[in-house]
Amino acid sequence: MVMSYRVKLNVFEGPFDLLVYLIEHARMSIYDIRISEITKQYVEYVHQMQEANVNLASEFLLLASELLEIKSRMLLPRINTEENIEDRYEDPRTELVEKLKEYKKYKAIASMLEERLEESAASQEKPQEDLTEYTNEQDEYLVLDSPSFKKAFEDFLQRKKKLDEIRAHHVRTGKQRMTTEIRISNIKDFFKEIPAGERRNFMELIEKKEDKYDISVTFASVLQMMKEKRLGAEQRRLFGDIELYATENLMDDVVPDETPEEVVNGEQDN
Amino acid sequence: MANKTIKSAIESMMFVWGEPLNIKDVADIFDVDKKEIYECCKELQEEYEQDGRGIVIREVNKSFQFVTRKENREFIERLCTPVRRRRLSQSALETLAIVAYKQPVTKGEIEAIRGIRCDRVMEGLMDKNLIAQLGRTDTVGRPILYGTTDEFLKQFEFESLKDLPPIEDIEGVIFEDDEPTVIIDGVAGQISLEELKKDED
Amino acid sequence: MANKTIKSAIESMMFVWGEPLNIKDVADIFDVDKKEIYECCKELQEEYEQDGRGIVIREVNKSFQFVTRKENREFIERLCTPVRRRRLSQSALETLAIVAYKQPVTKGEIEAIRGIRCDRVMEGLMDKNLIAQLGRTDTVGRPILYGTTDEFLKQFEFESLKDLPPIEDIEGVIFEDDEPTVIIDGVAGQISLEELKKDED
Repeated sequence: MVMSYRVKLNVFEGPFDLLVYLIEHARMSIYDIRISEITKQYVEYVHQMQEANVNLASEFLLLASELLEIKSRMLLPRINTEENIEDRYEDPRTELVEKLKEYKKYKAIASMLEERLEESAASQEKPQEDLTEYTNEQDEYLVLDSPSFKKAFEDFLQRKKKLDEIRAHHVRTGKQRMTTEIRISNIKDFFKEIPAGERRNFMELIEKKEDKYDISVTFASVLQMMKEKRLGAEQRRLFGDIELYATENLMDDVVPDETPEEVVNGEQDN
Repeated sequence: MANKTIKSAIESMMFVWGEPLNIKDVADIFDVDKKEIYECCKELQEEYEQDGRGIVIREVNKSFQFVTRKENREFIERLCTPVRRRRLSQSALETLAIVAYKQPVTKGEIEAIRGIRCDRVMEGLMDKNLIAQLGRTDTVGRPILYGTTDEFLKQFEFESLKDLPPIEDIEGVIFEDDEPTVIIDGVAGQISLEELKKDED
Repeated sequence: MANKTIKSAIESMMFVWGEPLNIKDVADIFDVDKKEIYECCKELQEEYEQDGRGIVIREVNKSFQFVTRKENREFIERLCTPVRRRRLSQSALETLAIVAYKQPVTKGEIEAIRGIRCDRVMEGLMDKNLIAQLGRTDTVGRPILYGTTDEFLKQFEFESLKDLPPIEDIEGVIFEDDEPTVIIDGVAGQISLEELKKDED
């Protein structure tokens, strides 16, 4: 007994499924459901399933209460007055009928799909071949286009403009330090190009001889590099020329560089 | 490049690929218009069909795939037991039917039609890659919209969504017998619970 | 059973089987002499060969198997080898843009504009052949001058450097602000060595 209900519940996919089954089984028209009869059957069925301790979805109970409500509305006397003529009277079943019609429609589509699935099983696919045999060294190509180029640059210009505005008002020291960093890099490049150990006059490092700022920044940069033991210097007499030479530590960067990750963002899409 | 060369290459590629082969990918390889590839595929399809070959070409949403001829099913089964797809449950089929015909559709809309919650069923269909999330509606709560996938088209042998049979055809069949006039009121089912229970056995 | 039916069935079976299909097994299924099956397979083999099909039939010790046509290997490889697409990072694009608009330009000038070291970015751009060394300036230290390459024009689909998109405000940022002395305008010359040394600590 209990078993039979268990089996049955699995078959009913929801309250509408059960209701449609009961209506069809009773050979009623969906357009003219004998509501009290069908409600009785539905409620009894749900009740017995509950007694059988079947874990019943709450939606089944919800529909039971809806059916009872429709039933009670059907029992209300219809008063045939001038104002309450037949075509103004709304059948309490109307909404339910619409829902059941819609549900039956998709149930029919479901069985059409089921047939198609059965039918399509007649043709067999074959599994994919082992593709590793055909996989070569990956081609790499850059995804480049003019709009993104322009956009990236415009974004940068915007940022730079804002930054410059801020800088124009304050943070002088930061600016100077940055310039020193760049100059250190230049000096490094300069010495990289000449034979190791060869000495050069300090003034050779100055790009604009008349610019005191340039001279002082270069001098500060040299001092910094000496402190880091990347350059050696010799001054043979007071106010004489300063001779500079690179040490083996020339390339040791204290300054943070941009990380390689920033340079290329590899991205894979097939 | 000669049409014949391309067609031969497409055959090789379809064979190796197994899954439906996208004409766009093929067009990229030959650097030709994908319309041209589509035509090659259609020609091939016709050739295999005409010759009654044991392999035929199936179209799935502008992708093409070799499959065996249906009529040879029996012979294949005598050779080996083909891998069977697991059948879909009734609730999965109902839910899939609603998604297919009403897409893009929200879970709420599906549940309203079926009269029951569909979370598990929907998850199952997504696991099987038969339905997928399409995005969200602009309405309040921005519920997720669902639609069917190319895998759905493939498994049910629809070339595209346009191939779904018109809903009126299906409706006509169900509701023909349901006209109120046909019913002799009062005579129909006086079914008892006992009878229902008997049916179960 | 008609020769054509058997051949079609063999095609289906070979397709599903994958491995070489033994003619003995096929003969058992149709309950015919295996010599007949062998002949069917040879006929099929001939047909696929004649038509230049992308799949051909290989005989392996009285067994038969579908394989792809050798000549199509290159196309299959292209299908199966995914292309790695790389995008330029924001810093690479910025640097490239500065080189493009300000060329010939030294690394120092670029660094002054970007306010950050560019060694690695420049190396990356040179590896990709988007920028190249043009020569050296005549100024002290003789820093290297950089410019864009023909590859740069090709990749961005510019016919010539005159095609570079006009960019608003470019003047202000790139062509006026690029001298370090200008950046701290007016203050520069007055700075004392003591102050500088303090800053370094």
